[in-house]
Amino acid sequence: MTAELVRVDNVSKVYYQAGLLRQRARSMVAVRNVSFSIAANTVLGLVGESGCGKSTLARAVAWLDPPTSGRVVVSGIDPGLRERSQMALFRRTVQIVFQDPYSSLNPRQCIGESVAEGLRNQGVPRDRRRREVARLLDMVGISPNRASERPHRFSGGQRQRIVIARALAVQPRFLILDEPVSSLDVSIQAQIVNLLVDLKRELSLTYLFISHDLNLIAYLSDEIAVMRDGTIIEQAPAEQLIAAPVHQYTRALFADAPVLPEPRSRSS
Amino acid sequence: MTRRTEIFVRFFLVVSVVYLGALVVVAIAAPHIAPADPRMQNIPARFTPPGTDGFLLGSDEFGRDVLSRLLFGARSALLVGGVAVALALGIGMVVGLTAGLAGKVVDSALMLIMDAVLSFPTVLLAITVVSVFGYGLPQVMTAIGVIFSPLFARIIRTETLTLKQEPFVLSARALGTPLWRIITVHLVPNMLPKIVAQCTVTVALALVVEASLSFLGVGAQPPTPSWGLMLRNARNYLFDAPWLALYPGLAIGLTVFCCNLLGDLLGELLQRDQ
Amino acid sequence: MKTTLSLALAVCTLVAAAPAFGAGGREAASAQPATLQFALSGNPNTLDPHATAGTLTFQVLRSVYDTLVEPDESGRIVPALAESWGVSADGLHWTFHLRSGVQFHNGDEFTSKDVVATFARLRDPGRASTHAAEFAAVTAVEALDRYTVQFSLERPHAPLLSALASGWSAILPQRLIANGHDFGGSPVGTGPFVFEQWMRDNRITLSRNERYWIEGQPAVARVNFNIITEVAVQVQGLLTGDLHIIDMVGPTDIARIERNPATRLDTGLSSLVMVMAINTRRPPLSDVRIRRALNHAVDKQTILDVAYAGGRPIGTFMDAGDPFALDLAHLHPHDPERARALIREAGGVNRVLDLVLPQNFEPHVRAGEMYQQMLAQAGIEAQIRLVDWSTWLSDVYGAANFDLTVIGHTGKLDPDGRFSLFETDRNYVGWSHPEIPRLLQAARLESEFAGRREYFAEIQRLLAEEVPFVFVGTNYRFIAMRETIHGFHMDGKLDTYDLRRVRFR
Amino acid sequence: MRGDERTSHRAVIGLILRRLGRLVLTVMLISTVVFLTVRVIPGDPARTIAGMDAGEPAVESLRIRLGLDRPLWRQYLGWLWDTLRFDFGTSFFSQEPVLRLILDRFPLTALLAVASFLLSLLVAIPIGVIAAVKRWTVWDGLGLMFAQVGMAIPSFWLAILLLMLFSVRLGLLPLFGADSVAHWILPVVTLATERAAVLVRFVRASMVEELEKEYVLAADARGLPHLRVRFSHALRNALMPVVTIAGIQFGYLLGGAVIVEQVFSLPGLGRLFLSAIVARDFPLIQGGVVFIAVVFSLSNCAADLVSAAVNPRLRVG
Repeated sequence: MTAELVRVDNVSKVYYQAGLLRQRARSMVAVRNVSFSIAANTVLGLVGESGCGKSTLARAVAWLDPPTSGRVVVSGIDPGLRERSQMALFRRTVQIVFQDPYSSLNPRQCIGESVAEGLRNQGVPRDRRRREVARLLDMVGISPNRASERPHRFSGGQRQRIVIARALAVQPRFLILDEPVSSLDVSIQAQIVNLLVDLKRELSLTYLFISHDLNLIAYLSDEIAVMRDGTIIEQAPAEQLIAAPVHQYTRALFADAPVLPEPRSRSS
Repeated sequence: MTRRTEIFVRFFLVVSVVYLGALVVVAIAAPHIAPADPRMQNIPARFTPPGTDGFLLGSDEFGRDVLSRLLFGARSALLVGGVAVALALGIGMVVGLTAGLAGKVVDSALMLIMDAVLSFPTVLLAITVVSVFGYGLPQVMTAIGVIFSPLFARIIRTETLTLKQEPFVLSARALGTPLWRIITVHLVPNMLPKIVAQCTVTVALALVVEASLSFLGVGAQPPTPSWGLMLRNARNYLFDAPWLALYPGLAIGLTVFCCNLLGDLLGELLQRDQ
Repeated sequence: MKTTLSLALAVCTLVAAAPAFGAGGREAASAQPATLQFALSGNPNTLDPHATAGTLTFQVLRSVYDTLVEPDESGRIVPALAESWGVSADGLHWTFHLRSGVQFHNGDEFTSKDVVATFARLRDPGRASTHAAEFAAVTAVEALDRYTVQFSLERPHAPLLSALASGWSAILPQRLIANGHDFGGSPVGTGPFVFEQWMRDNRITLSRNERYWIEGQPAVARVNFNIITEVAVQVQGLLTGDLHIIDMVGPTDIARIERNPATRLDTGLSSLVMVMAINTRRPPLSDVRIRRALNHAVDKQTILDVAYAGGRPIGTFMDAGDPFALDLAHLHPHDPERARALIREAGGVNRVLDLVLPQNFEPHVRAGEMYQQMLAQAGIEAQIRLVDWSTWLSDVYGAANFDLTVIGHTGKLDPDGRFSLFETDRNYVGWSHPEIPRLLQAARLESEFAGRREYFAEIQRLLAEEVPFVFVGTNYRFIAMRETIHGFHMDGKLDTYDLRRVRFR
Repeated sequence: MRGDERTSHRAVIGLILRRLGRLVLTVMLISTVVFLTVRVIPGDPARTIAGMDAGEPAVESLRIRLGLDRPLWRQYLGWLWDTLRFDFGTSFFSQEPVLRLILDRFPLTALLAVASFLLSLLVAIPIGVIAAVKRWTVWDGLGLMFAQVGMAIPSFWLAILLLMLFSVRLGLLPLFGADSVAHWILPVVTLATERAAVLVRFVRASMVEELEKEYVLAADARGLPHLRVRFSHALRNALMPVVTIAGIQFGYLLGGAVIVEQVFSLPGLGRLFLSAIVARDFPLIQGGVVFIAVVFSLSNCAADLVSAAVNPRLRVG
């Protein structure tokens, strides 16, 4: 196999519910000692029931909600070092796409601006930004003419395309996809998934694909990790895990598929 | 919502906007449209009833023209409302954003201070503040601004806490957008409807507090034409010159009425737009 | 909108109809009420005569306490708890012969030890009574026998008798002083009325002292001092008959009270000296020509009429009704032309003057607004600054942080009390004259009226020429009462009320 | 069941403890600020007591007696120590214990606040509910109009108008004094008008929100009697937030009382406090601040507890 791009080491995330005056701090461990690595140009599928800590892990890896302990290294960049240059580099390398396309775009910003945000942050001049936005929109199948429109004029699937374009603007190498299609209609889901597959190939991307949809995970992933109660209980190459799950829970999970009831909740 | 109520809402929206717009025009153009100098005393013409001797709304205890004082009073009112709310918004914005974005300890400390300000009756607090810095409109505006800042701070903090968890803000952070741009592009524009509605309501509150302070004699300084001060002086002549209490009272009431109405309707409309 | 309109209409009709009532009103239920309803213009700080300088306190305590001597209707000092007194030839020993058979409200008999204990309390440095300074010349107060007291002085001091007639010289019972009794909350004296209850900010109730030492006095069984701060409420209360005597009457209420057959207005000159004080330390106000210009710029009579509900103009620092007063008002008549000429001559006033007004005295604020306009007509620009009373006392009166300020100087039983302000220039206007200490000292040693009058006249002339104030006038004092009230008397100089002879008829 | 109860008891006690802790901090903060500010205000209590005629030596000895000659930090520590022992000192002016002065006036102001709060609820709940149920109709319009007009009338103006109409013109109610129920009517009405106006909007908004919830829609769909659903279920839930703001409302009433007490010559806390500020009666100002802040916080806390008791969902949090 090819070289390792992403390395997640013993990552834990603990939430404290401490007030100024509360005597005992109550803590809640959302993610416990999670480790995995992802090889370049592969997809790691992360599967688990809602509330098992998938999204928390996604945010921790993206360093949006930094982990309480543990390390994340992507392409040799460690954001935990708190170095300015490292952080900027990390932000260019790692991007994240969320589940809900409706709240993933600022309703008061036209989509062109949204897509250009990463470029603007890098100080790309205006005219090059515009060309770049057009290219990105075109790439995800949105007419560049509509760059000046506000998000409410687009459907859910179109918005998710725009969100993906926005993430790709900074030319990342690693994309965290947190249930990117689960709030879309089935027909649209397929389009977006195909888009993701195409993009991965064209841009040689690496994905952490989070979902509760086992079929989707099975279809996309090179390797699958199963998460439960904040820990990864089983991780193996896709075919192997589907064919011969070791863990009891995994077996149950795949036995019940595809009827995994999962409400559309953003928090986990 | 039926068509009739839609018309109803639009009608009142227009009414309040027209009134407040007219008020702004009057405030700016007061020197040109007022029939007399609002400070000019004319002792022999004291207590002229409305409509006589060229005093359209009568004259006060020094023979000053009530209409002119009322028109110039719009200046004080708008100045107080505008400055107080701008100040409250400014402080509330800084405190609210800081509390919402910084960690728990800072948040708790700031909100403790804001609660401390809120846990004291407005008028009493305003009087205390004004006693420290001296009587007068600038001091009153400052006091009101400071006292009402927790109202904004709380709204902005709550909005910040919600918005900063929104995916579009999270992905902006993932894109490396600097904090100031997150605040100006992603946070503030999206809390604007609530802030605007709160602004108009707070203008109304500020007017009432200013009038109350002036009524208690710690607000506007004579001979400043201020509606609250006019009411204070009028209470001594209720039986001989009732018009002195009537017009400024109506002016305050109408303005407060329209500000509140505007705030409510804006809130309603903006909510529906979302 | 409709609601607002109809509300506005209701307000209009209500307010417009307002002048119509009042004339009829409600008549007090019975023809001979047992309780005198008196309106007091504010809540006293305390009822301890040694703990305050507030007039309100003494307005109430006048009916609860007696003093050794008291002013009569003409202002002359006459016997009260002291039946007679004498002064030694050197003027250093005053002997008072006390009335016997007088009882305090708690039953104690009034004797010389009460007088000794009272003045020991008043002069106690630890108590820091605000009026202790008036007894600075006193070296000892001793009981010669049960009914004789002697005051010893270090130098002759003619104003002593006036001080003894003032409210703060009220005689308290020795036994309760020794007990540490709370006189501030429940006063006990020998006066015509017994203190019953003080509901703060609401009312003070007194009842008749059945054993009062003047036969047949007081006439009414009870007195309620109702604390009412709003002029309009006092006036309406009088017109409806809920109040019998009120001491606040606004300029526009005079006609209404006089018109009403059921009410009567008792008008007299107050003992106030209404002034606009000038800070003579600050240029250009240090120039006497500018100060004279200010005096010419002001129309005194109009100010008195509009701001103070009427009064008599004065030309020097003495109230118009005082027996020692000199009429010098003609020295500075209202003449804006002359004011402008004087200002030109002095080189002009090239800055905005700071006109400070005490916010809680509405007449002064009204007057201030008028001064501002009158000064503007003479070419002087003044900016009004309102301060509360505490700030006025410490910042303006104490620290002289002002250019001009409006105030009324309260009455003094003796002119010495007025003029001692100018003994040095460490007063708020920053003015004195080398002659004044000499004249004051001479007047203190002199006990004859005519002689003292000469000295005081000299001082008044100095003040009138140097004009450290704009002397405005002495306002009229209005007490309005129901037509049925008789025998009411006011001690003009002390601003207190004598209710002993008040009767309903 | 028993365990549940125990945890909920513990949660309530925890809530109380947290609120008390917050209260102490708030009060400390406010009173420290006030302690410093009143001493910064130009205005010397000794001068104010002594009056115009007193000489500087007399004022100075008064200053010593009042303890104002001591350095600021010693005054502060002394005051802090006294306050912690619930000793608020004595008033500079009346020389009576501050606590007694305050407790003398408090019943009147509290009664005024409670009575007007109850009256405002009595008026606001029906109007708010009708406006919500008949949303976007004439009834709703009238209800909102009441709210707008009520909030727009300055309370002192209303007070004067009421006084002129009922006490002067009609002679139905007394002009001054505070001894009988009749004295209370106008002040209570004045205060209640403004609060009711605010509450109407609140009740309406809360009720509208409740009526749009699924259970009401479901009940409607099941054909349950219209009114019963609205009043028994929706109303009870809609009033929950009203209880939570009751504490704040009470605090506002304390503040509003200042003006009403002034106009109606009522011997309440507001007037006491106002005169203390004007006279620079430091111990009384400080005591008053602490007292008002405590009452305000306690009433808020009580409101929280009541809503926690009514609404079990809040207990756990």
